[in-house]
Amino acid sequence: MRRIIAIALLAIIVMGISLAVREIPFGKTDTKVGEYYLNEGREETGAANIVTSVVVNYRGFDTLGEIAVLFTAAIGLGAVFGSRKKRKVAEEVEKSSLIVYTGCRFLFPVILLVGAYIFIYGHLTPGGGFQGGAVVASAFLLMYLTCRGKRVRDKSNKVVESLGGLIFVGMGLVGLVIGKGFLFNFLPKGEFLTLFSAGIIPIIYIAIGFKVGAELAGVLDNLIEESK
Amino acid sequence: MNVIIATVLVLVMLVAAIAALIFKDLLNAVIASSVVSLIAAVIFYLLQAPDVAMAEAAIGAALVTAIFIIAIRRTKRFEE
Amino acid sequence: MVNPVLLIVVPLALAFAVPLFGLISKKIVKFLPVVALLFNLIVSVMLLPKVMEQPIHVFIGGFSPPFCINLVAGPIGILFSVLIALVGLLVSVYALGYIKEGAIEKYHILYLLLITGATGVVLTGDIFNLFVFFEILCISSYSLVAYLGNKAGIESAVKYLLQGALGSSLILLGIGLLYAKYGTLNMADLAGNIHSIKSFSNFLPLVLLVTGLGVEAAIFPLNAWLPDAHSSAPSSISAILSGIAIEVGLYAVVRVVFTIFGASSFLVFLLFLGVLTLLIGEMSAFSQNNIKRMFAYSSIGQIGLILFALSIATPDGVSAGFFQLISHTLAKALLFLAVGYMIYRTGSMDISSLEGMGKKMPYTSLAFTIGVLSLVGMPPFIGFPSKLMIIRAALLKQETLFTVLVVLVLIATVIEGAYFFRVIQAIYFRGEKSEKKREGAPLSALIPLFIFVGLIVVIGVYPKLVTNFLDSTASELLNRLDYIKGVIG
Amino acid sequence: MNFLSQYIYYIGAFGLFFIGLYIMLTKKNLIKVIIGLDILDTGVFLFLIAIGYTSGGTAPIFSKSVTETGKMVDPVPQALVLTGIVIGVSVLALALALAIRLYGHYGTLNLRKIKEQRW
Repeated sequence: MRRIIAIALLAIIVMGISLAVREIPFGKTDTKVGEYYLNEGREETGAANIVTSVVVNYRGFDTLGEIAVLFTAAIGLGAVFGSRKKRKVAEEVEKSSLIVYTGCRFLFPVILLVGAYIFIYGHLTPGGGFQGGAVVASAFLLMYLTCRGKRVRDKSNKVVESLGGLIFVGMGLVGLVIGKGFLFNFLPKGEFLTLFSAGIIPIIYIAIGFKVGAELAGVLDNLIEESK
Repeated sequence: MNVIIATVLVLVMLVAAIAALIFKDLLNAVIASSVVSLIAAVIFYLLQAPDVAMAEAAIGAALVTAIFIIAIRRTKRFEE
Repeated sequence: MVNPVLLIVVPLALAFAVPLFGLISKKIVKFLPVVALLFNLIVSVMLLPKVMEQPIHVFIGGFSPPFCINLVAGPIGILFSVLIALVGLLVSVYALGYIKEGAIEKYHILYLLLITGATGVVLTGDIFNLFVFFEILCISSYSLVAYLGNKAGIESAVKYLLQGALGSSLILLGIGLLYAKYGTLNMADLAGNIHSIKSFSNFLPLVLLVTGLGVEAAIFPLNAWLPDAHSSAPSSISAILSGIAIEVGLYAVVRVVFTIFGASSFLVFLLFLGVLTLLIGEMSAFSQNNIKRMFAYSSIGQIGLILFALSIATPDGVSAGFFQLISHTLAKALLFLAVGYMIYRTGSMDISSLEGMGKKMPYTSLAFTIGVLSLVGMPPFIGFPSKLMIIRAALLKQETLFTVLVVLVLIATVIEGAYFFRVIQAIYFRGEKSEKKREGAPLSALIPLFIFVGLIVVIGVYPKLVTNFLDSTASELLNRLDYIKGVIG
Repeated sequence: MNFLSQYIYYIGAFGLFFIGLYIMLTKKNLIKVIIGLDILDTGVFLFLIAIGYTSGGTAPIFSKSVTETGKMVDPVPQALVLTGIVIGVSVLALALALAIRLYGHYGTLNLRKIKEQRW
């Protein structure tokens, strides 16, 4: 019964969407806003990666909201688990084999470095705070899976998380204080295509990278702790 | 040429999605859905969106799968 | 002059900073929401007279719209922001004593984020930005519903999350379709390009957006989650969810329908949906024995009433709708807060367990009674002038359809009166002689309760205090062209 | 062939969307429903990226070899999808955490069996 209703509903939506999509030809975009960003973005923000300049500068307020969403989810996840009484986890942690352990010890800093590279060069090459942060978190995932018993320290995680968010907000507020509006790109744009360019974009993306990395690592930590 | 690659990718992706629908073993379903994400990442790359492709590969395919597997390990593996 | 962007940024920054404060001292943390909301209240009250004459436009990043995200601090936005800050402040004072168990630090962070999300939704002038803040609001609500971690809380949170997440995906799809057609995300710019909803590629995004946002606004077929979620959250959160969250959802629906699409032909549909939501909500509330579920269903009914009033789409109707929204927010927040300590006292949410409360908790019961009377629409409380305005606005239309609908609204009010008087009867006129000693709610709970009572009575006696502001909100909502001109220039 | 080159990405996107929606509407197991949500989200993202594509366009990134604007694809949908992906993973993580807690309370993930509360 439920299936029939679902299929009927889907059929109606299929009809509707296919009618609407017919008016959107594929591969012929010339949108006002997109064109403007492509033509002016290089001059106005100084970032080579226009997606980054859109994410961090033109639509930076969205990104602030977005890290707030991730923060909300991370805290919410903690609240969902935290309201239960902490069981004492005293079970013997089974050791990984030596090869796995050594490999993990070797790979962990390398992956961290890759993640850091991705978010530091976010304004020049593909990638940025979110991608880099996810890579950093995956390094911690590796550590949780192989070097069992090692945890990211709760306190330092919290500090990184908070500071990342506060640097973003602070950068925005500086723009407000000098009178050009919240999130105004107040630093010099620098020389195009070099690391030190694009004003506040790399700083914000690095802050985002740290924050996202810390948050996703915290989420994984919470889930793994719970699943013991 | 591009069209053929895209068609093949889309078909495989849809098959993986249907597999995720059918599998009773949740672990298999999760793997199928991570295949969907991975192919989506490749398609993003074909559509000239390398930033999104990276995000989808790192977050959608890797981390989400890990979270799913952790959750399944904690609950039941098979659908009733 | 203060920049309205601070209304969003200050609570957000404090939320980010809570873990740092938590390292210094656990006791400071619970006062941070109070500080943030006090700031918001002062700023938005200061801005209120200014924006009544001239909306303030904020361009973030120093670019000009539609190339940047803009905030529109118009009459509606600031009115909502005052309401959010006021209710939020009183609830956060209440929570100082009420929230004792669970991860307290996380509760306060989520609470601040909820306020951030709600304020962001009402101030932003960009459709995707609205989506992002909407998600902050929704995700913090999901987590707060599950905060107590008991069976009911987790189960309701799961239902809420599944429906909300599906709704969010529909919103995103709708935004995508709009962007594909018009190449912009700015609400004023979109509104300037959309002239009718006859074309299917305009109609579909409208349906998707209204459906997605309607989940949070609890419009009739989409409100299955609400009674569970509102009844199993902690009472302070129920107050915020019933008083702020669904109203903000409704704001988003109305903003999309009126401003972006200017869809006057869609309004008849919303009119019927509103009355249907009202009737279903009130009838389900009638059959409840659980007090919080009863209130939750009554919230559904009230949302239907507000939607009905707004969909009349005359200046009178829209003002009446916003007035009803304010009156519902104050009364429902009061009721949930009052009932929170009654439940705390008896340990049960059954109406029969409230018997004799009039003697055991006299002050709380008094506040509770005033809230109920206001909600039903008794003079001299705020609910009376607001309901009167709605009925007048509907009758002024002088169409048979509206007369029939008004009759239905009156029937719903009678049902509402019937079940609420059952509760009052239980509180005052039933129950054994109280052998237990009197033990009221603590002061941190009574102060917010009586501030609510004061507001309800004062505005009820002098409705002009609020109605003066409502005319400009109505003109903001109904005059699309002014809105568009204000942003794009 | 022409039809395919026009619509193949849309077919993929909405195919995922419908499969995801179907899973969400018909499946009983909570984790399966969450998988459906994941697939549905991916479909929406794919659609967004597809509408930003320009035939023969390049990625919107300047480098030493690409210094002209020329034909680049629209950067805005990409920015939106980045935001969307992060929001999606947030909701997903929270949903799975709730699923774990739900299982702890009821010992089952079958949504039809979990009916403590009346609808």
